[in-house]
Amino acid sequence: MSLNEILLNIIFYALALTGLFSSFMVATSTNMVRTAFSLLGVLFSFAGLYGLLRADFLFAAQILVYVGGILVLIIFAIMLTHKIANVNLSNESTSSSTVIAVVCILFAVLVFIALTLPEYIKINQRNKPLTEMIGNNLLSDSLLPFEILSVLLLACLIGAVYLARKEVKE
Amino acid sequence: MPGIKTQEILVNMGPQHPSTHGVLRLVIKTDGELVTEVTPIVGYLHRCAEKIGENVTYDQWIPYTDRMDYIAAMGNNLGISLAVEKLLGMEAPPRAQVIRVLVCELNRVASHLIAFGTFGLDVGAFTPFLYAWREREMILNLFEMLCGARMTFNYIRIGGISFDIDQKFIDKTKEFIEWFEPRIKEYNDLLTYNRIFVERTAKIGIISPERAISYGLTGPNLRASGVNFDVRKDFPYCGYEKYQFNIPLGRDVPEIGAVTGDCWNRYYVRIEEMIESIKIIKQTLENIPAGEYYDAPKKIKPKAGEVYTRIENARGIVGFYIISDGSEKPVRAKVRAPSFINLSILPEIGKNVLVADLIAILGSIDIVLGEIDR
Amino acid sequence: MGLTFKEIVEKVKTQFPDSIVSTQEEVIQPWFETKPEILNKVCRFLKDDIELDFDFCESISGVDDTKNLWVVYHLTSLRKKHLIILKTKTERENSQLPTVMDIWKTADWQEREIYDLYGIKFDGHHDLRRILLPEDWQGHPLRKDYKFPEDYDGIPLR
Amino acid sequence: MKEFIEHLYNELEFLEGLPFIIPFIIGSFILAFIIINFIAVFAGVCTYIERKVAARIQARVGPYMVGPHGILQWLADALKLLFKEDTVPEKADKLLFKLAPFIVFAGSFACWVALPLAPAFSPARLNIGILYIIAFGSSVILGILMAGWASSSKWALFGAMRSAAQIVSYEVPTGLTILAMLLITGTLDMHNTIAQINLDGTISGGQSQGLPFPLNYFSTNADNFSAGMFSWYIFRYPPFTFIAFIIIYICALAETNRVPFDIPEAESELVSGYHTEYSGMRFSFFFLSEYANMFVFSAIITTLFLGGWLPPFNITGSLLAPACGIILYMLVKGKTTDPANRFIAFCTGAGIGIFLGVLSGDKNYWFADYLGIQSLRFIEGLFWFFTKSFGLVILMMWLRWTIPRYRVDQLMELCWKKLTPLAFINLFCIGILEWLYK
Repeated sequence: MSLNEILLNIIFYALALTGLFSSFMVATSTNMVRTAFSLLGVLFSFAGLYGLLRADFLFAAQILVYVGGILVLIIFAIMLTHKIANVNLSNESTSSSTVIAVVCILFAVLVFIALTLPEYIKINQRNKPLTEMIGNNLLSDSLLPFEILSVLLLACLIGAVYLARKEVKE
Repeated sequence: MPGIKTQEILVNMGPQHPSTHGVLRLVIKTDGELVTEVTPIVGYLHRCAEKIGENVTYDQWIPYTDRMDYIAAMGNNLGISLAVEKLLGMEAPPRAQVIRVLVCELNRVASHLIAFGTFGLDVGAFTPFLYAWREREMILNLFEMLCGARMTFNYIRIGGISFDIDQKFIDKTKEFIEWFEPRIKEYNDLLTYNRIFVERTAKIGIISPERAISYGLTGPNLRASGVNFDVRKDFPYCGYEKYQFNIPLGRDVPEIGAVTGDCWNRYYVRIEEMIESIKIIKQTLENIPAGEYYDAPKKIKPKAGEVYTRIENARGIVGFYIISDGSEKPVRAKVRAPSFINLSILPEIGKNVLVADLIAILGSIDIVLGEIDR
Repeated sequence: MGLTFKEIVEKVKTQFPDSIVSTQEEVIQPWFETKPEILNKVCRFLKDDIELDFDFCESISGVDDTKNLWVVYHLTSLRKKHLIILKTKTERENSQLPTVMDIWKTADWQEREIYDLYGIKFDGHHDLRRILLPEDWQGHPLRKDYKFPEDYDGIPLR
Repeated sequence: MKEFIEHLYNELEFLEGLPFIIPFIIGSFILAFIIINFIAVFAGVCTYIERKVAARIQARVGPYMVGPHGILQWLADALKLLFKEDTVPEKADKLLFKLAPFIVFAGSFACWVALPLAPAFSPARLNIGILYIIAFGSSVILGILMAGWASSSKWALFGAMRSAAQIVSYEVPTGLTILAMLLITGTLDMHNTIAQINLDGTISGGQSQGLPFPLNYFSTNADNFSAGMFSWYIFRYPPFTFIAFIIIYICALAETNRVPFDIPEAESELVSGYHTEYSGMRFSFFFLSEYANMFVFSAIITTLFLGGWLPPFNITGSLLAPACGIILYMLVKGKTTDPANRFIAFCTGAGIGIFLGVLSGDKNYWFADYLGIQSLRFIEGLFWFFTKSFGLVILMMWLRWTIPRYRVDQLMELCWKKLTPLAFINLFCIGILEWLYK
């Protein structure tokens, strides 16, 4: 193993551990806002993993969409719908047996997938940006699912606007 | 929506807060950015001025009146002096009368400059404040020349004024007017017709004339609602009837979207009042009669009786209600403080506005906490 | 233009024959005293009558003449440009007066101030709290028999 | 950056035998250290300039005591902040409270890495450059939300909510405008954006060919470096590129929380917004990141619109500009005492000079090549890049001290009802034009 690979391994394990630890915090923290901020760690470490796989576009998109968009919305929702003036905001529902069962099943599925995959998908040392490939793919092979998703999102948006309007009328 | 509840937060704005213009505390209930209720809590600067008034002689109380509306202290001096003069049944010499008008109007300009500057500050424009400060500094220099004090003058006394003015003062005042007149246009360019400023202030905190009268608003706040009432015109004192000046009133300005009685009009009435004050100052400078400037009895000991006088100060009507029992000290010395009464409308118009609007409204009312708490 | 003091008093007298306790004309600024029980009605009349039209309550002051507590109303008509001084008195102990808040909104804070400094309770006032002094202050300082306290919440004041 | 270290690695003999990764890591750390310190110093100098600009606008003198003309004031301020007590509110969420400033700072620090500062030099040349900058720029919001919430102060919370809502909203028109410009540039690589501008104003990497008449007339110089002002992307499709420039500049003001969009820290309403409870060094991190962000946005605009490190005009123009300016200044000097008029005269003169220079069709290179020293290009590029970006930063300061503040709903209205549709239309028009000229 060359020094280069060792370094990459170190970075990989560091990112993976951060991701795991943050995920653990997300699951166990009783403070809702802290949970949301732990999610930040998860998303960032996954973005790092994408970066390590040289999927640069995914890396940026992960941060842009999940960190800059969705996570902010989650935190907003938490802050707006709870007693934001009260710092001791907590998540009372601790893990029950069903949750543990579901988590165990999901984990088993993951292990199964990991074991049954024929081999590690080789990361070719591309220097070509991934953006073009993704773009071409989105507008050719995956066009239909992409458009269906867009329509779904549009429906969500309209629904959200409708719900928000109703409140104003009252 | 029934499912989602947003919580109302109770926020203490003040006593230490950048935009409360002193030690004012506003307890505001907010629903998100919306203010649903505002309760002003005053009294942090209470210095028992009225109680002190009952324990000192008439002369000795004048410096205390300085400390009420410390931004426009000349008017307070004038008010108490006029009240006691009325009790004594005397009048100040003509020269003193003219000089009183002169300094009061200068002080009104200085006070409106502060109102203009701090209002800009409240809506986020920092620079006009310093421009206002620059011009006000010149007026304060004039006052310093006059009586040595820059804010708490103790200049207008019972029976006249404490120091005569000289030619140098007149020249300097003329110099100031020459400098100041073009500045108004500068203010208008910089702030008054600035689009963001107009959007922030027009149609915000509208006070209807009926409501303004009912709440006892006076001064620019009342006139911005379109009510033509100015003590200087309607119940003249100190010879104000001799001077030519207009009473600026609030009005609808469709070009920019301002309506009578909104924050923009309250602001703009002050700008126009500065122009009118400058007119009066020019007229006083033209003919200052020669003669005595101070003529009071050795011992100020009015007969038993009571008197209520009012004058138009920068923030509205300052009334002095003095009851004498024939001794050297008044039995009751009550001040009608315009800021105190103007502020009482805030809970009414500060409802269901955004936090930023509340600040704009508070700024447009232009209060002085020294006067509210006395 | 406006009405004189005599005319105003005359109008009030015809409306409420026994409302006026006394009038003082031989002073610098004439005033009349009214009974506290019908103060509210008199004020309402002063405001609503077209000729009187006292729409502007300029100042409400408390006065202590060591025997009684007085409340003095300085009323102005912005349209008619005339003014009137109206007084009413109450006992030192259990002093009570009707509020005029429903007639002039400005009475809200001014009455609170009088309550704060003189201890006169205004019946019907919606929010009669101290305004200038701290809420837990003892006594009403502008009364002539007020004793200056030695301390406030354990803080020596002298 | 990597190329630079590679170059050193090959040149320096004592590094032989070491695997390349070690000098690469060390070099990266050194670079990171330099950049962090540079940001700190840059922000410090910015505060000094901001105060001087403010003072000039407000008829004051400004800082004057520390150093000649107060030039070291920022250092004194920094020292003061260093020695201030680092207070943490009793009811605060201690961990998040302490973490927040670093997240905010890390966000804006990360953006600096991808900026194309000079020809063949940006700290990290990423082929997703601009996407990367936007992504990390948006992560600043989280730090702000964290700060606001952890402070356990209502004012801070208000400020944080406002700030987050504002930044998220304004990212929409920003993104659309950048998208429109990307249609023209055809690359996400910030470095390539500039490098691909050809000598005749065409773009080699992307799709655009030449400039529309009559702009192409002025831009026929012999080298990328003296391609002239009109090869910049802002002059590509007037007026749409102008509109794009204005939209993105407004958005930059909003995203960096500057006046007239400084509602998150509106001192007359929210005391100081999300950093109300912070003091000492932690406060200064917010401060640093604000100025760093201002520069990052200006740099993006510079790169996308103002030709990055390219000089605005050729040698004739650059010599004629000050010359004409001084001549006109001297002519006017005797007639007016108003410094503003004199300044206007100088600017007019400079403008005439530039125009003459452009008209002359001078084929000469600018300063560096004129002297025949190629390596000077690096410094020259740096100079132009910083001049342009800094010009935009100073414009932000100028605006700050001139206009009042928007209200929160007006700000949202401006974003969603005006800027976003305009950006959409603009995107559409630029797309059509790009398709026509392809």
